[in-house]
Amino acid sequence: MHLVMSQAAERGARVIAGAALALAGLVAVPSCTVPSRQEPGQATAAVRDAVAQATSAVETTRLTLRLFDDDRIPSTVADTALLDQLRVLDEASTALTTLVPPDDASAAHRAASADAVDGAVTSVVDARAWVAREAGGNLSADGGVPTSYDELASDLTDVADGLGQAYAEAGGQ
Amino acid sequence: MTRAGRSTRIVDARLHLLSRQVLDDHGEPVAVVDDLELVAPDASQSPAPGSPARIGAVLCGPSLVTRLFGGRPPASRRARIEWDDVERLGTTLELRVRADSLDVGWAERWVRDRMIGRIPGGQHDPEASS
Amino acid sequence: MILSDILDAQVLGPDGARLGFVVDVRFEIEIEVEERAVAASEDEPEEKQEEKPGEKSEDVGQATLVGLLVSPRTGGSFLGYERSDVRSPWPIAHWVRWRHRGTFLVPWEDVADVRDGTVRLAAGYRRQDPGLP
Amino acid sequence: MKRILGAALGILTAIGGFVDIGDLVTNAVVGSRFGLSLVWVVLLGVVGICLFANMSGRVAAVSGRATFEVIRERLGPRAAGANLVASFAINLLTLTAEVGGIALALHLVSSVEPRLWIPVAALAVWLVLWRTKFQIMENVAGLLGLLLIGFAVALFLLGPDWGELVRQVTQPSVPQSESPAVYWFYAIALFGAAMTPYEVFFFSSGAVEEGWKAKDLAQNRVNVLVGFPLGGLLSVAIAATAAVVLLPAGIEVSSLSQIVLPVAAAGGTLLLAAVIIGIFAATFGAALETSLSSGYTLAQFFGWSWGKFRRPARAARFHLTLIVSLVVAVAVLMTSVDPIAVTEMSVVFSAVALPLTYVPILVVANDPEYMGRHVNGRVMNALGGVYLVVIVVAALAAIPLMIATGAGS
Repeated sequence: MHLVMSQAAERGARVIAGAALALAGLVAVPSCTVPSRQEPGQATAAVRDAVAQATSAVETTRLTLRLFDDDRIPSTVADTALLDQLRVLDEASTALTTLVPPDDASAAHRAASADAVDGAVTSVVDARAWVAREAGGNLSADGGVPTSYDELASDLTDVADGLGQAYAEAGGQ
Repeated sequence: MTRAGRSTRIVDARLHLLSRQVLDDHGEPVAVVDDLELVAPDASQSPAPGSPARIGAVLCGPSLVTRLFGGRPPASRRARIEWDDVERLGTTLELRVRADSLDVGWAERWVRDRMIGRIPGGQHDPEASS
Repeated sequence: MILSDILDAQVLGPDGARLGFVVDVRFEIEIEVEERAVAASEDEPEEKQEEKPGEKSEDVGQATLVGLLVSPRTGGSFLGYERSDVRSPWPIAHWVRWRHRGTFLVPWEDVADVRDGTVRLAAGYRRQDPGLP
Repeated sequence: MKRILGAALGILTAIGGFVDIGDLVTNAVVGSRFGLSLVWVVLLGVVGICLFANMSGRVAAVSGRATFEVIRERLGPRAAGANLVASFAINLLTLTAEVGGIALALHLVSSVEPRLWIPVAALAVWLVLWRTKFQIMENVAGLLGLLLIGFAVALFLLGPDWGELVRQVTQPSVPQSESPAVYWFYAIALFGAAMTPYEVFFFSSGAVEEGWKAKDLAQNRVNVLVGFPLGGLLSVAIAATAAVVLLPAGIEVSSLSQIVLPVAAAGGTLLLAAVIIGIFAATFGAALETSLSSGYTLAQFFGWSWGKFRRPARAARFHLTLIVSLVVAVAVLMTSVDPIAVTEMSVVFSAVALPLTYVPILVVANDPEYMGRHVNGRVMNALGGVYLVVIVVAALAAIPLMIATGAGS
């Protein structure tokens, strides 16, 4: 605290400089994306983090679709929620693609997880198209969009299972 | 019924004057006391050490910069409020004049006349019933 | 001269000994008070026991420089505890007071010289009680 | 009703502190990751902010001095200047987040890209600051913000296992999936949000705007005791709905759209609509609170004329500050930065701002020159002292924890 004013000029300047430094340090702190890690154990942990993120996105999608199918949320909210999940999946996918696996085991984990995340992206994109069509869009079955909620739901269950498996292989419980 | 009297009060500059809010005669904030100018009793010159001295003016604005970062403002650049304009001393310094009549109010007036006053509604009274 | 020429300056005795720093500067201000009778109907009866700002019209007169407050330890102070009789909250008040033990008041007449952030006191300078009346 | 309206200042202040856009999401993140094991922090924060907001409101009512005037007067230009830099940074970061948050809330109901809403939101905020009477502003934003009560309603409709929830609250523990450092990072983020300095700047300046006097001290108490506990309640309700619906599904909250899903699951479209209006009003109110706070702090530090009760031309530099702050916020948002990530940065500045804000309030609340016979009592001082220690510890721990945990990721 600043009760002592003899070296006050110095100190005041130091406090301000400290705040500026803190800000600079903070900007340097990476946001919540998973950085590429080098140690084998760390690489596998990074894969796990990314898969957990993707799982959360898929679960959010399932919940959103269920609520939309029950007429509990309007299409705008569903659309925004799904769009946000695509962003999360994008982050997870970036984390996986930028990771440099240090050994064969983590390379295998990464490849399996990347496939599972890709599958998740496809499902969420489908889900969004389905929501758009239910809301009165011009998409038909010819556009490759699933026609029923049940079809989508079972799709998502498969994707979630795939992610669960990738997570388990990478040492998660 | 009125009673008049004369008394004196002892104040310490840092405790009771510096960094206190200065209000004009309508209670509108004008500035903060950033420094004080000391003069000899006849107000003509700077007092010699040890010989009688009094407060000639309250300094604001540029004096804050020099108090923060050292140095001293040249006498010509000081934003002054004459001590004679001070009417009351409490948790604030109350003046007997309007903010608009003071030199230290130039920045406020500049922003008012060039910017805020020109935006439609700048003279609108928010407390009016409309 | 401006106040910050003196404030925070180092204080030297007549022999050049370091005595401390100027932590504050004391003034005596002339006040002309004009008290008016208070209207009987106040919104809160207890308020009458207090000094109400509106009841008095003061007029601040000349402010004469009385002396310098010199603290041997630190160049400054604060939070308004030193020299007043406010004692709470206890830990902060106590700490500030402890930092400022040994503070004394030197009359302005006993100042010989002020230059470049240093105040030199005249021979035979007086040390007075720093308490505010 | 009149009582509630009389407490509008406290309610709006608390909404800005507890359920602004950053905290809406943080609360849900906490619920979805830690269940209710951090509710004790919210309680701690509610008591702390009640204590200091009460003091700052009392100082403002009795002496007419708002909090940053007191800070400047007691700490002098340098320490107060350091506080100004930190507080202003917090204000600006939060304001940026809120303007983005208004756009996010509008995105939820319109599917129009948030970037297009941002200038509209900023303009709307400015128009309210420019034209509207202070009391109307706080009543509308405060009362509509109360629609967030929908989260509490949703919690009841969800019919959770109350025994389990109570157990999580009363016997808090770090979940196995999380590290203690992350747990404590979120504890400090929640505490910092509850005690964030712009609340007392806004509350005390609002008291001056409303012209409180010593006889209005009862009103001060009502505002504090209604507003902040209500804010805390909303914050816990949001965490609880996330804990009940999202935690079991393995969902980690990262966006605003996720936090309304439990509400829809419990109450359907109608409750959802109420909550979205509440979110809109709360972020809008927080934008008003933070932009005004940036004007209040700057004007009070430099002694400029300030206040919404004056004609804008009679507080020219104050209104110029509001305009510049909003322009900066929009400019920052146009770089596509995530508004919610922006608020996390403000935790760092709290380390400087919290102690330098609350020490002067405590000291001046004891000064008879300001307070006359309304100085603090012993209990108030004892509690205030304890909280100062907590504040300093939290402030010091904030930055290392933030770096160690990568901001809780």
